[in-house]
Amino acid sequence: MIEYTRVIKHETDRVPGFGAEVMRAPGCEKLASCIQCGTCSGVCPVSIYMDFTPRQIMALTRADFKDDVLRSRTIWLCVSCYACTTECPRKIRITDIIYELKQRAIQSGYYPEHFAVPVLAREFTDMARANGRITESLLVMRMYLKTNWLAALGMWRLGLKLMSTGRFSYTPEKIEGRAELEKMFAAIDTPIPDYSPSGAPGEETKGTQP
Amino acid sequence: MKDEPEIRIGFYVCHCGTNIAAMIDCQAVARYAAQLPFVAVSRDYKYMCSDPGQELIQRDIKEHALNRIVVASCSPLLHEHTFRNATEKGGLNPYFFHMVNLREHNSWVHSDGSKATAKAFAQIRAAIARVPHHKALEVLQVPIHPDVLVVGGGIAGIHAALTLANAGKKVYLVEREPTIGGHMAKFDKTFPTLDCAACILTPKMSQVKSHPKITLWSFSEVVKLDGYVGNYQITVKHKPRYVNEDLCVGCLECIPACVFKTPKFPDEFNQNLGKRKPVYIPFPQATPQVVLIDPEVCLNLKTGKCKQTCVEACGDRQAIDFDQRETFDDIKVGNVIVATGFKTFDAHRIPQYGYGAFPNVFTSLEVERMINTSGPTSGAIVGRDGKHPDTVGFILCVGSRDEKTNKWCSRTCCMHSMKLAQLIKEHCPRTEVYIFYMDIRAPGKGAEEFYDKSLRMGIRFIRGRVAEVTDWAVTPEEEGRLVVRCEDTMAGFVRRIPFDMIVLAIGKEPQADAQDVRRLFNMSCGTEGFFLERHPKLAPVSTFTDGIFIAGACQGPKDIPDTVAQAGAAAAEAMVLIDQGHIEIEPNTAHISEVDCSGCKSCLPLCPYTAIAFIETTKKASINAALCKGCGTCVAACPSGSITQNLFEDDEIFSEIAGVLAYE
Amino acid sequence: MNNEPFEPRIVAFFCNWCTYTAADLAGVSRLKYAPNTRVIRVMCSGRIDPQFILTALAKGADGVLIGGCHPNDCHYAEGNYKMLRRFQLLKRLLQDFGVEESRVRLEWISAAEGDKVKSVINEMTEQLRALGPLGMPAKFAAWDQEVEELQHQVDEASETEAAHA
Amino acid sequence: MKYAYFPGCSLKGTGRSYEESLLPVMRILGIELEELRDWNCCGATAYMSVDETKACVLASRNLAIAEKTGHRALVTPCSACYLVLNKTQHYLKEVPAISNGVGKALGAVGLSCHGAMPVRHPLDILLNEVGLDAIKQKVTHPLTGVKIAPYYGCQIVRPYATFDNAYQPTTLDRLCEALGATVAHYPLKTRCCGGSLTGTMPEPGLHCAYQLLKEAVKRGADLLATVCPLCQFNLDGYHDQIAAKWEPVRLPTLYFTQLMGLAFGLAPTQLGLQRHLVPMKPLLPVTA
Repeated sequence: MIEYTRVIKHETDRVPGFGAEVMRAPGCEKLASCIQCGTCSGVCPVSIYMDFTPRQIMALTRADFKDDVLRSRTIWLCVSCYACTTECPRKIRITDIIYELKQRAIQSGYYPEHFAVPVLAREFTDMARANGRITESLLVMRMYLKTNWLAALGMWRLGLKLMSTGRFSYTPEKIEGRAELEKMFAAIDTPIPDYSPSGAPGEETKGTQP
Repeated sequence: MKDEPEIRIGFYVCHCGTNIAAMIDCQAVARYAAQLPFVAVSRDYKYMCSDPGQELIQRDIKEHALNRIVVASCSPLLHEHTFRNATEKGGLNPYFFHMVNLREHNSWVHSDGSKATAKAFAQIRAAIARVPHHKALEVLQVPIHPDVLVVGGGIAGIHAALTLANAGKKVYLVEREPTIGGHMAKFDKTFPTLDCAACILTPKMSQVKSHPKITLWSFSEVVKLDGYVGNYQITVKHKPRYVNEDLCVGCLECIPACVFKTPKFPDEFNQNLGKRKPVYIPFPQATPQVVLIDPEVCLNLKTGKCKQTCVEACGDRQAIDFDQRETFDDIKVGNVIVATGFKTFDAHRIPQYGYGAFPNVFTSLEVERMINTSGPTSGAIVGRDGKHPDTVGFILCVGSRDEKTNKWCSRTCCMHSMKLAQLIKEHCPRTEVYIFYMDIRAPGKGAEEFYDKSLRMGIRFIRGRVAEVTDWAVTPEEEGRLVVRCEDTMAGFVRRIPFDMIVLAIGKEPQADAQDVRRLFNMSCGTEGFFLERHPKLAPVSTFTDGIFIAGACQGPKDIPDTVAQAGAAAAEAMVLIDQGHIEIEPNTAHISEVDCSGCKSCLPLCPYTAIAFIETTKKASINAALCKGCGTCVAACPSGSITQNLFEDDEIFSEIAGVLAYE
Repeated sequence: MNNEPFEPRIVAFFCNWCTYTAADLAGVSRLKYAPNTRVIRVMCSGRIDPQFILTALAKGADGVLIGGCHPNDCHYAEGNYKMLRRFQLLKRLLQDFGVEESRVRLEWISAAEGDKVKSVINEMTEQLRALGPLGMPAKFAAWDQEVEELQHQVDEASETEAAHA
Repeated sequence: MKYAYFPGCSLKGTGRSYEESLLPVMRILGIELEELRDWNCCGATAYMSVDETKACVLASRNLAIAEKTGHRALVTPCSACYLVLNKTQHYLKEVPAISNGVGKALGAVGLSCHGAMPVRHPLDILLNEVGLDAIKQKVTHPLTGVKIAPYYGCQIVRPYATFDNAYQPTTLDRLCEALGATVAHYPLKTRCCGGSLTGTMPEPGLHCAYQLLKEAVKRGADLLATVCPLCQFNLDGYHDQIAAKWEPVRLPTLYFTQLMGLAFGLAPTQLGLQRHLVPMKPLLPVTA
């Protein structure tokens, strides 16, 4: 018996409006003019590790295949090197679109439990918010503990070297204005960022509607 | 208006199918107009510009004794003429008509029906307030000088000049390079038929030179244009070529005689791939067959110290003239055809593709010269390292379809690259040729077949825009070669392919001085910098200035067949005016009421056409209607209000202002 | 005034060759912009008499937009410069009248810049919405009334004078 | 010349040798860097993946503090900080949704940010304000005979940098030449070092670092010059793992400021060179 490896996608696999929603986020509006030329994939330094190439992510997003996009490994592999954004002939800010997709994936829990990238991102934001600064050594330790503490064991040699060269910090860096920072965040605490989708998609008039 | 009969306005609002009616309630507009002062008839109709629509106006004029017509439809730039004609056919002076732009300025640009309809009310109220002030005007007629100036001697200019000359019209053809022929003269073969460019072009070039009706001025530029349609005065500058064109017989004996024994200066015609001497002819079939001397490198012109062996070789023909200076000619023509062509994209602007950094990266035009048997390599494809490439990669859309450089498609780089690829395959069938493309654009006669032929010849097509050309090797076979990195979007993975030669299919741009040329000939440019046609579909070779036509790639990228078709069209448009013998011009000129003029002379310096004269005997200003072009600047500036502009009288505009504001 | 937002009325004078054509282009390109502007076509921005602008404001416009060709691009060589000179003088006058600077605007818009027509009109509409109505007609009415009252006083005074005589 | 200075978290941790070399070198050239009072994390790329507005809030608190100093520009040596602070400036101008949120957050603590303070990289200051001639004058121990692979990394040239070409940057090349060194042709000068992936997804992350090192070795470079703490860490810290997975490509990676310090005659320990895991002593005759 031969198992099938390709699937036929049905309209029910799409989440209509997903692409349009992504395009309303800052920096993402130009996705509509993607011509699928593949420059982004060609310049991407980590594309070989991706399940979908960046170009395919653009196509899937625009076509509303929310599940495939948010479950894809590609978005977590993006290292924010901005090569795609700089080279895109349509000036699409691909890196910013990937950020947007990461945010959506984190908000709706679309990633494996011990997946390091989102865990690091979460730990990073928690530490930045609590202390005002990042202490890399402690951040990485926390990430390993939450994802794969065995891996941390594998890093002991590097850790020791960092300690011996004075690059490993044992105590967290903290700013004085922590209360001030918390007050700032509290002022805008909303679970999901609101990009106020004004009007129907494709509506060009801004603020002139009744 | 006192002695005139009672004003009776006919008002018509056009649905334009659904173009207007879908956004604006046309029936409500007609009802609104019906109750405005002086309106005798108010109707809405599906298509006012159609014959029945125009007949409706004519019938109403008779049946309802109308004496003013207002049509609310599209832009006056499109159909004002149509409705003026209808008004005239109905028995009224055509200038008793006024038009309201409900489509371009309203229904197409708004998305709220009730607000659009309210705006329409204001627009038509203005027109209905304005039109009673309209006066009967006579059309002005201007004679057309029968001669034509053609600017640019590429295939477009050559074809336009020959068409006109064969019809018996006198033509001046001005070309700024030392020879006519343009880009086409550099091509080896032409797609999709692969006929040799020189074989089809050079006969036309020599026809130009020998045609009794054509004056060919090469190495010359238009520096000044005055006048108006039918009566242009033009100044042409002839640059010194240090060779007397009338005395040179094109024997070329001066070239081997030059004190520089070997050619050592970059040869522009061969894209700097070859070398030439200070005294040279761009290419063997150059027209006119006259040599020229490059003052930048000629020993005699630079230092004054040279044995002048060229003069010796010329002998008693005495064609070489080191004292030659710029000269000027003044001519009069009725029409001008601008065919100034394009510039190729500078591949240095995309450093990722390594042009200038890696010796074996070439532009498509360089390869075009290389593959030409009379070119710098006598037809051989060789890299700058002297080796014949086993693998050649063509990168398409270099400087095209890219928002960081040029947004537009070059329209020819797919076909051009396929042509070069086929020629390389023909020259050396073992060569592996790849074409990296985003979309293959092969419209037009024979083009799809040409694409199919390329595929069958084994040219490999990879759909993906190349990310980078690099000398970063990761496998042994990549060492020392140029590696293309790109996503093969059809296969769905990123590939690295090593090449011996990369060819960049460079895009087309407006000429570097397109803005100066545009100002010189009073034309407009589109956002991308190509000259703007009057209407993209219906007036593709006309400009907004009467008597100035455009043809070829100066209007936008195009291939040779389209260029020749446009050149023929431009010649035909010029001939229409010439054979009419005169042109009717809009009577929107200004005139001065002598009684009211205080003789303050404020208006005199304002007129760019020196149409206003001060009459010493009466101490009053006076406008020459033949010179006035109807801008109205003097009208706005006249302190005594004694200048009036037809069609734009103060009363008319004031009532329009009141009209647009009368509706809440 | 009910709860509807204030909708400013803008009178626009566009030159035939550049800005009017650009507005046509905006239409052909189906760009969407605020419906608050009414366009009056002139052949050249040089034809625009400052009186046109003042009349528009006096008759109830909340703003006036003037569109001409870019410098050096005038179809009539330099009409746009002539307009610019007048415009600078007019701005001072309007300042004295207490008319905010953003109510009268001069823009160079070439025949190719349909998108600029859209952005300028939208921007100006927003600005004028924020500024609120200009209300010149009411002011003129008040001024007229003042003059009438003065005239009345003068008439009365001369009548009494006449009676005394 | 005096500038406001934003070191960023790395320069207080794993990248402290960057700061240790930056400050004395700048002082020698007459530039004073005044550290922002109580600065906080810039937000970095990690925060961008969670919440863009909040990332911009973090960055804009720093910008607000910097604006209060009245200095002509804010100098930040870390590429990520440079990118995030610049990106925030752009977003504050271009994206109302974000500038409103930031305005609200800053307003809650009585701060404000006008987005008017230029954020610049020390390399930009050195090339465009100080000038190569002034730098050459301070060179007492030219790096003659040292072949350097100039490595810019991603975020100082993309996408917001204006001081160098995004595709073919040359500022670092010219600086190295001014120090007397030879510059290797290095086609990977703007390719990513692996960024934070070296920690989260080691294989792809280290593969990036491996490729960079391998090409530098192949091009005959003695060392890599870098401008970013994360690049330095990735290229310096993982040689064991790289050797285990692929092949040994041991090459030291120095901050450009350390190279300048050496050329200016400072001792290696004054420049934090002892903190690096791949020693560079045998390579640099001047430091002997």
